[in-house]
Amino acid sequence: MKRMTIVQAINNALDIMMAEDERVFLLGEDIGHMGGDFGVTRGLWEKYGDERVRDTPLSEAAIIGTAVGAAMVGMRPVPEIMFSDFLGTCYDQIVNNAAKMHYMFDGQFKSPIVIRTATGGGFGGGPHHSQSVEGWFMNVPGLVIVAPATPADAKGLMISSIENDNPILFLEHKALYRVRGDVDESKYSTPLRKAAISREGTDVTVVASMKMVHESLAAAAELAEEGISVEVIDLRTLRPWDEETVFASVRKTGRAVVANEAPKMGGLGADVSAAISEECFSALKAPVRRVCGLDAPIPFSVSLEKLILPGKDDVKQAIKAALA
Amino acid sequence: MKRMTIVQAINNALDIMMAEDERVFLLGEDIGHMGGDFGVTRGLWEKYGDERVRDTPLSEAAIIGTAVGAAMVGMRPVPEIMFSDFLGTCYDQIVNNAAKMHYMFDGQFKSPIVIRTATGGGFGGGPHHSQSVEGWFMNVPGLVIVAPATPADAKGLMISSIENDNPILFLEHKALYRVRGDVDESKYSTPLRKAAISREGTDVTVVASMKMVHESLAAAAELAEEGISVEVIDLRTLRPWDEETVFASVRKTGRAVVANEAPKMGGLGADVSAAISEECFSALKAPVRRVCGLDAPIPFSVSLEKLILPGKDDVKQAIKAALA
Amino acid sequence: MDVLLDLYRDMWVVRAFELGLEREFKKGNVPGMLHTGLGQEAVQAAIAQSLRHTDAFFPDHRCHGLLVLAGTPGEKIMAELFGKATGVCSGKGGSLHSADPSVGNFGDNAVEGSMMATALGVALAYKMQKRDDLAAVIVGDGTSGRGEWHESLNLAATWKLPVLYCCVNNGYAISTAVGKAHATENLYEFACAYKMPSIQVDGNDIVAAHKATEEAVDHIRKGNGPFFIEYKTWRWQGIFSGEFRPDDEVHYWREEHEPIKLAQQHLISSGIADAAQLEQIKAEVEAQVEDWITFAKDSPAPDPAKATSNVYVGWEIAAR
Amino acid sequence: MDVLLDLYRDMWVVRAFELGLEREFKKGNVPGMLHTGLGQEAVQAAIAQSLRHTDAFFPDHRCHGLLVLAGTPGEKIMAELFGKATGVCSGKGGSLHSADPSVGNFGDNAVEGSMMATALGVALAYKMQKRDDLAAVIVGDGTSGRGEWHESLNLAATWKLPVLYCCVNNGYAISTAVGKAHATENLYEFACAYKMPSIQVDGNDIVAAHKATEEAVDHIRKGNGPFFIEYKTWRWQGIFSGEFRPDDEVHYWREEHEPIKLAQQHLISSGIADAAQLEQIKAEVEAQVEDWITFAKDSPAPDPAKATSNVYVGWEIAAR
Ligand SMILES: Cc1ncc(C[n+]2csc(CCOP(=O)(O)OP(=O)(O)O)c2C)c(N)n1
Ligand SMILES: Cc1ncc(C[n+]2csc(CCOP(=O)(O)OP(=O)(O)O)c2C)c(N)n1
Ligand SMILES: [Mg+2]
Ligand SMILES: [Mg+2]
Repeated sequence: MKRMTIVQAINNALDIMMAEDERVFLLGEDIGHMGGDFGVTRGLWEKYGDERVRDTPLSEAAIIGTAVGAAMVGMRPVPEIMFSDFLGTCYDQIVNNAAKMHYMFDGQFKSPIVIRTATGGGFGGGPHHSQSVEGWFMNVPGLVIVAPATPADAKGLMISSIENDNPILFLEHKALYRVRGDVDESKYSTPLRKAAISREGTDVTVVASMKMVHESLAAAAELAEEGISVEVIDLRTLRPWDEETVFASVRKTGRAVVANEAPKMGGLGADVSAAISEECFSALKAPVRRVCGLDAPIPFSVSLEKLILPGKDDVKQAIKAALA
Repeated sequence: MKRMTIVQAINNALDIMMAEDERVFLLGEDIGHMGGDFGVTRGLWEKYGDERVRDTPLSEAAIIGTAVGAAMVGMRPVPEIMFSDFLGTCYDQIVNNAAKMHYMFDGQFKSPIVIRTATGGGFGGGPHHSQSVEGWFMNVPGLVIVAPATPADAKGLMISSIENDNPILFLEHKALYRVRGDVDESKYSTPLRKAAISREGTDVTVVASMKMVHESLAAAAELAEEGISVEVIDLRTLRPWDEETVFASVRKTGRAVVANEAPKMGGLGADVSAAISEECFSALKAPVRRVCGLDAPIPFSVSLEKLILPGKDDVKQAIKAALA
Repeated sequence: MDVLLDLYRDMWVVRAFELGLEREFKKGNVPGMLHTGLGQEAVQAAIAQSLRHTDAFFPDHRCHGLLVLAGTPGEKIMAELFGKATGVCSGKGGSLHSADPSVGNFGDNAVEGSMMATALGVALAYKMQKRDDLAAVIVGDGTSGRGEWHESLNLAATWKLPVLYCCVNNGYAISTAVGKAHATENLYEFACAYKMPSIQVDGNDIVAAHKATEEAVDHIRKGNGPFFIEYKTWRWQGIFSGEFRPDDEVHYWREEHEPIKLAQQHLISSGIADAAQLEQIKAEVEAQVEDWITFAKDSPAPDPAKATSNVYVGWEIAAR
Repeated sequence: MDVLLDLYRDMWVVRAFELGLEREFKKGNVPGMLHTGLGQEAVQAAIAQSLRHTDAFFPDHRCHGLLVLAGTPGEKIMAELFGKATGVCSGKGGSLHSADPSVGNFGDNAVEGSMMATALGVALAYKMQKRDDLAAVIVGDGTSGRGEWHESLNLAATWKLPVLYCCVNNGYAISTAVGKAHATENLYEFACAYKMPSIQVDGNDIVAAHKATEEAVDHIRKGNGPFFIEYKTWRWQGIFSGEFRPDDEVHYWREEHEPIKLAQQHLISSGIADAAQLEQIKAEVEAQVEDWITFAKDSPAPDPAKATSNVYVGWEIAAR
């Protein structure tokens, strides 16, 4: 066990997989010598060289297309899109190419790529560097969305993702990059499609993802002092998400809050909330509440940004409303 | 009043707006001489010429970018993207440019564009010509999504859209293009953000869009014979959608089914269903059910496509389940 | 046997396949949309001839004949276009997505131009895997409008990837003339910006098209990086079979400069074959195509289970 | 007064603005990310000089100084970068999105390259509106990797739109050298593919940069369509202020070929000004910039109501 940040944990996972499997290679902007905008690939270029840690021009569509093509013939590419906001420039490649190929050619090709990208707000990045984009991709069959909240999960999920045969969008929340935790230095994997129960509780279930897992845990800790027992679920895989774990928890607690950073309308939380209400109808003692960003772009000014993004207090308030 | 198809109704709306307002112009692939892949712009090139009905290369990103730029300086562009599946190639322009500009420059610019596009399945178009894409855009603040189901609405909504100051994605369902209805030949507008009650009923509310409005009306007609009274709501504006009308209806009937063609997970229906369950919790006598496409791309084979897309019988079944 | 005679037969495979398909389409037996390769037989024959099974190629929407020439049994391509269980993709892909990796057919991407990026990845992988195979991508003139065009050419040139760009310039994108939509009518000029070797060739002259393709492939296999060929040609199909092009243009391409006629003249005048031999080749191919059509017609619709299979690798999706 | 003396002052506006900003950024007073225009003063001065308020320009992420030269009061730009209520966009845009339509500043799009498409639309509209104004778009060398680059150049050339492409080739995209990521190091060559007039100019030589820009603007205003200028220059800022470029390269650009020094030498040797005059200009500008910084610092944070205003035109969004 070693204390690591999420940056280091992902770096460690990439290192392990590259050492073990020649087919794994990285491509993206400034991931080589520079080690990526956030340092996630630091040291890998020195170790694995230009061919396997490949700097690209600002050609996001070609980055994804290249990854897909290489994956079709047996490679295991891990492309990086520097900020998730830029995924709009390669949306077609992800949605119409990577995610549909296996189906439309009836299984003759696979597209095992892991698209790493830095996502989320909270650092004054402004409207084009702060978005949470999972909602853009939630309605895309064939695509997997993975989003860790802890260093240990970041490593294990990255390893699982590289070993998985599906195209995966791997979301790395910028505000969590420096979060530290204990990480096993050997190779291990964390299952996809399996949520984690980050905190057990009996009064209400909070279903969260990424940074909102931490906000929810903080809310739960404070509410525990008021005698409220909150169960916090970290979805980890956002598409397809783990209905079994979520429904079991809600059936136990009878109350649910869904927390994610992106705007409420049409976001991840809509799907989770709708599914809970449909499937746990008779168990529900209160309406499912969504804690999300406001329906606006992310402004540059930090004080305004705070008003748009949801936080611990919003989770607390929703939990209290659910219990009222 | 004149009998028109949706194709003719939209054509008529464009004609009226172009005649009346010099700032309105069209651009897209083969919309001129040829009148568009589906004939929606037929005759307009002859009438308004090359400058205002502008054929473009296969440059979808530039089509939208051009529209946005022109809109910033006072024009009213109506760009066409031939098939909605191709919106992935200009996703960035729509999401990061058109939809955010008004906000990020704090009101100094507007982006009044109406992106017309043919959407939906049911004609053997295969995986890249058959998708329903509203789910790709439901989580995008600043964007408006309009989707008519009848000729009269198609005309009135197109006129409202061109007159509106926001960027609008205007979805034209291919399977509805030839649907006929009575259309007033003079200029009129149909309000945005206002759903239509397509059929009144008391037992259950069906909230539908585009082709699923017709499937739902057919289901309602058949169920009426069994003594079941179904209220069918046509959302018309999908983002932001008309909560007031929907909630009022569900509070009246106590039961709701949400019907849309795209895959269930992360689709429009998720948002509508979640919002109903949250806001009408105490009025609900049964869980809200979603009738959607299966979580797969659209296959080419017509027999397989039928299995993926939802239809009248699926709506009927969901209604019966809600009443059981 | 002379390679030109092979190529002549190949051109007839494209011609007969498309004529048969068009006939069935008009009868309502072929679902969806249809773009035919009629008029572009020499281009397709030339490309197919120069590739080998270990190469990868990305066909465009008019390449049905080429898919057969690449080595897939004709009936399996035909059945795919009919949406049948016996098709190469079990009817899930159709005309626009009929892949067959066993012969290097990587399938069309109906979002025109997007596969130009995919081809980069295949070429890069082949290079990393130390194979001397290449990735060919077949794209129309209209497709040169797409941003991926630039991203692809730039990276292929910068990374010296084994990509063969086959640009089929038939003068139009649907109804839009090349010159109306692009800064040049000679698309090989675009390649110059990337310092990529490029050539424009008469795509209706099988001898010239074949020679150019062979040279390009040879250049690439020697490790010199990408090559760009612009084939000047013309398609019979106008706008959804309607005609909108000037009469003299139609006359030139369909009569004077028609690829099969040109090939016949060449074969006969150079003494490689006589008229009777050529007639026999045509008849044989036509008969074959009719068999494929019959096979496709008689084939069953896909198994309903196919509707939901292979969405994810290894995972099932939820039923309704 | 000689235009070169104006340009000299303008270069100092860029320099002093960025130095002041960088200082405050390091102190933690400026939120978010920061890309400075240090080293590119001549390019910015030249571009600003040739445009007029009725033109449109799309600045890149290093153009803070240019925004001021365009005519927006310096304190309003500075305040925007501090995220304050008094900024041009009330603090909602920040460094990457500081628009001011009153002087033709159409704002940066931080998705690099995407505004190359937007510029087309402005140029098209101006043409349709029979104005003889133009749309200038300022993009870095790295941005030439984007597909929008091609879509934009192709359409501007085909439609003969009044677009001025100002390509600021400072040799790197973040840490990636031009030649590593592109098929050519001389990006004006890309423009040749579109038969668009283009020129490469020493972007650190204010005389040359000014002349080239004037000529290009003149060409466009006469209705001849787009023009492409590649300014060869260099930015002081390495990777997030770290240095990774070879010593001799750093020395050349920061010492020998530094734009303000070059301008000084020229002004003095040609007798346009003496050292004292130049020193005074510098001192005046520096004092001004400090005022702007003070203004920005003293300004209030944006009104909370701004967080949710102007998402839609005319419609409110839901509260939490
Ligand atoms: C990105 C994209 N835009 C538009 C279309 C619709 N479309 C299909 S074929 C075609 C014309 C293509 O022209 P070209 O590349 O010259 O091929 P041709 O049909 O002439 O062989 C268009 C516009 C598409 N499939 N993909
Ligand atoms: C589409 C896109 N990809 C990547 C980035 C991240 N990014 C910001 S600046 C930059 C480098 C741009 O290089 P260049 O255009 O040469 O400008 P310079 O910073 O050198 O002035 C990159 C990769 C971005 N903003 N947008
Ligand atoms: Mg063509
Ligand atoms: Mg640069």
